[in-house]
Amino acid sequence: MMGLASYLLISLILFVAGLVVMIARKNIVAILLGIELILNASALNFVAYSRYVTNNLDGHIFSLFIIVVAAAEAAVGLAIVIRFFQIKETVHVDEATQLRN
Amino acid sequence: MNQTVVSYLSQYEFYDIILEAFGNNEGLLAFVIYSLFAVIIVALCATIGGLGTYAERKISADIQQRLGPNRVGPYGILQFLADGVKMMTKEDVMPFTADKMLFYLAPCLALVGVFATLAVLPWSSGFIMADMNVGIFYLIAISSLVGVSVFLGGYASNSKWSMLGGMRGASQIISYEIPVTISILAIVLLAGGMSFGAIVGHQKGLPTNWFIFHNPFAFVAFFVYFIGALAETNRAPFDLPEAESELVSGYHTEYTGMRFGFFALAEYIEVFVVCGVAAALFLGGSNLPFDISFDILPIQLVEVVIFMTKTLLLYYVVIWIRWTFPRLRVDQLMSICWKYLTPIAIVNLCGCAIWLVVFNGRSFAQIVFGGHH
Amino acid sequence: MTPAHFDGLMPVVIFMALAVILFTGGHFASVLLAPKKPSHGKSTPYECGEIPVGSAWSMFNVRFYVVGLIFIIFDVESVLMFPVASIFRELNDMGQGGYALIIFLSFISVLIEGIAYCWRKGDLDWVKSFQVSTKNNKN
Amino acid sequence: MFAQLLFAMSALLTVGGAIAVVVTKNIMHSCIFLLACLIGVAGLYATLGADFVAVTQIMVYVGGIVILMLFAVMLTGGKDFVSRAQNLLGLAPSMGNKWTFSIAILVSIVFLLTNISLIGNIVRSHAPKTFGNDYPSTVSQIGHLLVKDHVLAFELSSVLLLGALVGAAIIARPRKQ
Repeated sequence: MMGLASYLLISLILFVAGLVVMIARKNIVAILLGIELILNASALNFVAYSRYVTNNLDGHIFSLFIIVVAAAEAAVGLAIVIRFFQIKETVHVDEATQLRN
Repeated sequence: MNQTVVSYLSQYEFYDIILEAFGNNEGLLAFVIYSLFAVIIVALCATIGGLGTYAERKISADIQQRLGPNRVGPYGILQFLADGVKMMTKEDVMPFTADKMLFYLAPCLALVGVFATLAVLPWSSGFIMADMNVGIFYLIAISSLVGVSVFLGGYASNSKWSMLGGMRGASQIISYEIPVTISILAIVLLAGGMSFGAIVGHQKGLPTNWFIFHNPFAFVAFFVYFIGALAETNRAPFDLPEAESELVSGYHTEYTGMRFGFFALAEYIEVFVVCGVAAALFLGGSNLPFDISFDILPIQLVEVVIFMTKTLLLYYVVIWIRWTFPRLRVDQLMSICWKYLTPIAIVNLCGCAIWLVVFNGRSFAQIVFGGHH
Repeated sequence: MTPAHFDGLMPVVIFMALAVILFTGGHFASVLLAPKKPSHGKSTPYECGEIPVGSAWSMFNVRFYVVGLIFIIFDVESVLMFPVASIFRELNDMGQGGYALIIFLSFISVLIEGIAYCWRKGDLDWVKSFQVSTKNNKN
Repeated sequence: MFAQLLFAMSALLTVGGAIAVVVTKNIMHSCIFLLACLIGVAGLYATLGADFVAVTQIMVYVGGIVILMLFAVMLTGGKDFVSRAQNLLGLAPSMGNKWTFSIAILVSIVFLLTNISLIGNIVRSHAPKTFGNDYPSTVSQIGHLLVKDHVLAFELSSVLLLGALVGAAIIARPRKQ
């Protein structure tokens, strides 16, 4: 049961779920949730490969930095969402039509 | 994985006999032993949490020259049982505007977050449930579930007091996590490992080997940790999330009966856990004061008693502080965390690193009184 | 196929399961024992006797977010410092203490720059937004 | 036995959480299901022997990102924001019609099969290798890797985080109207 394939299947489900959330939701916070799911899928793949294929810890380092980058991304992304809400009074993604302001 | 209860017990002969009875299924036997100890520890901690409420009222009464609870049992010591029964028979009220799922989930999350930290507490050198290599790091990480539960408790009630208390509580808990984490980082630096077994094992012998006396920076780090831990557990003088004079009762305003009881239980056990961590990291943990080493079962019990003594003394100090200092204002709370504790903690960390390199890992006492590394 | 490694993780799961069991058990007991007499007044959110106006799920001040933001950056930096700190003594014993110290301190110095920036810009002051609003009122 | 149990529970939590994130309309509940999903992923890391990454996952996500997201939801009007678009089964996010959807499904199936065959090749070429059941401590190894092989990434990540802090603080700072 605990083979490489099952981990890859789980990470596939995570990736697809993240993709569907990103496509189907209109709330920008929800889109950021989808991005977190996708990043988790890739990090899980890295660790699974490093256990079952390469057997060294480079995959762990990769997923560590993925988590770091995810944190930075979430911080900046949510700050943008909050600023967007202050200007437009909504978090609907279709309202984001301007690059300035 | 290092020493655990199972690996400790497996060096005795009776372990093999029991293992035979279990049909040589080591996993099953490990499960049984762990479950047994987990139930014992949870019962112990629930009792300590219950007695904590009693002690709190009794000590506050003592400080304010009152009598305190004195009706139920001798000196009112069974008061906590009466409180528990009362909570169970209270009607469960939920605001009709509440978010039902999250309202149920919040106390459960608090309980899970606190109980999961009990798994790594080093009760003695042998009786440690899971001596993970990431022990203290795991403890910090899993206890952040409490912050989520505080926020959710405030949010799900959909009451203004609760919401304010929940927001304040969550931001306070996450803010004070930073000085606490950096202080712990200084100890990890000195011990050269994150597992509780390594950290406690490093402080064997005389009290001069305790990390609090290792160098001046570690001495300061202890106080930074302790102040931060008080704030993280929402204890006075940092009890702004549940300040009764401004926020009614904070994030658990709308909670009644058993669910309120679980919030209170989680809070008291968390105080016990942070006191235990302080004892293990800075005050030598369960080590015997002198380097006595008989590896027999009664010594383990003595070590448990030593650990509990240190922890409960710190618990007493926590209650003492509560009834001594007035509550802080919100802006003072934030400036203490970010403008005082965090810079001091960072300086401590740098100081410990430099001390370790300059004096080659020797402690203050070893430098002054001589001695070998 | 039963690595002994994982048996060491058993207590974590057992304790979490105990928490859930205790929660459901206590909840069940209170369902059995507690009276059930719901009324509208009882299940109104408590606001010191006033009738609540509007939902509590309203907007909050953005300084909560700024605090969370500073926290998460420090949190992640401390995560990266943990493995380095735990081998610091080992490196020192191997005679690479100076190298490790330089790496460690340069990492922390960037951290200090972050907190110094936020301090200078006033993100660490809780009451800053009040001062801004009073200025506006004067104008 | 316990390893399988841990794996099954974590996988259930992960998959269930991910699916619940997709189908839940309430953004607050979505955040909580995301929390469950991320804890499940941490459990999966633990079953892979990556103890440090597992705890990092809990520390950063549970302690940081989820709380930050809950704050952000509160700061942007709570759950009162209801998506005007319908959800997954309504198929009306204004993104196409039957033809585009059927083509998308076809493309994704082809893509999936290609990926599966690629992964199958990788697995088959490495199949006989089993690395035994030794799970050494990853902490000290990760520490050594961070200060030796990946020291540049280690130092640059602090600069990245400084940039994120400064940028996000500038964006989110309350300003005079």
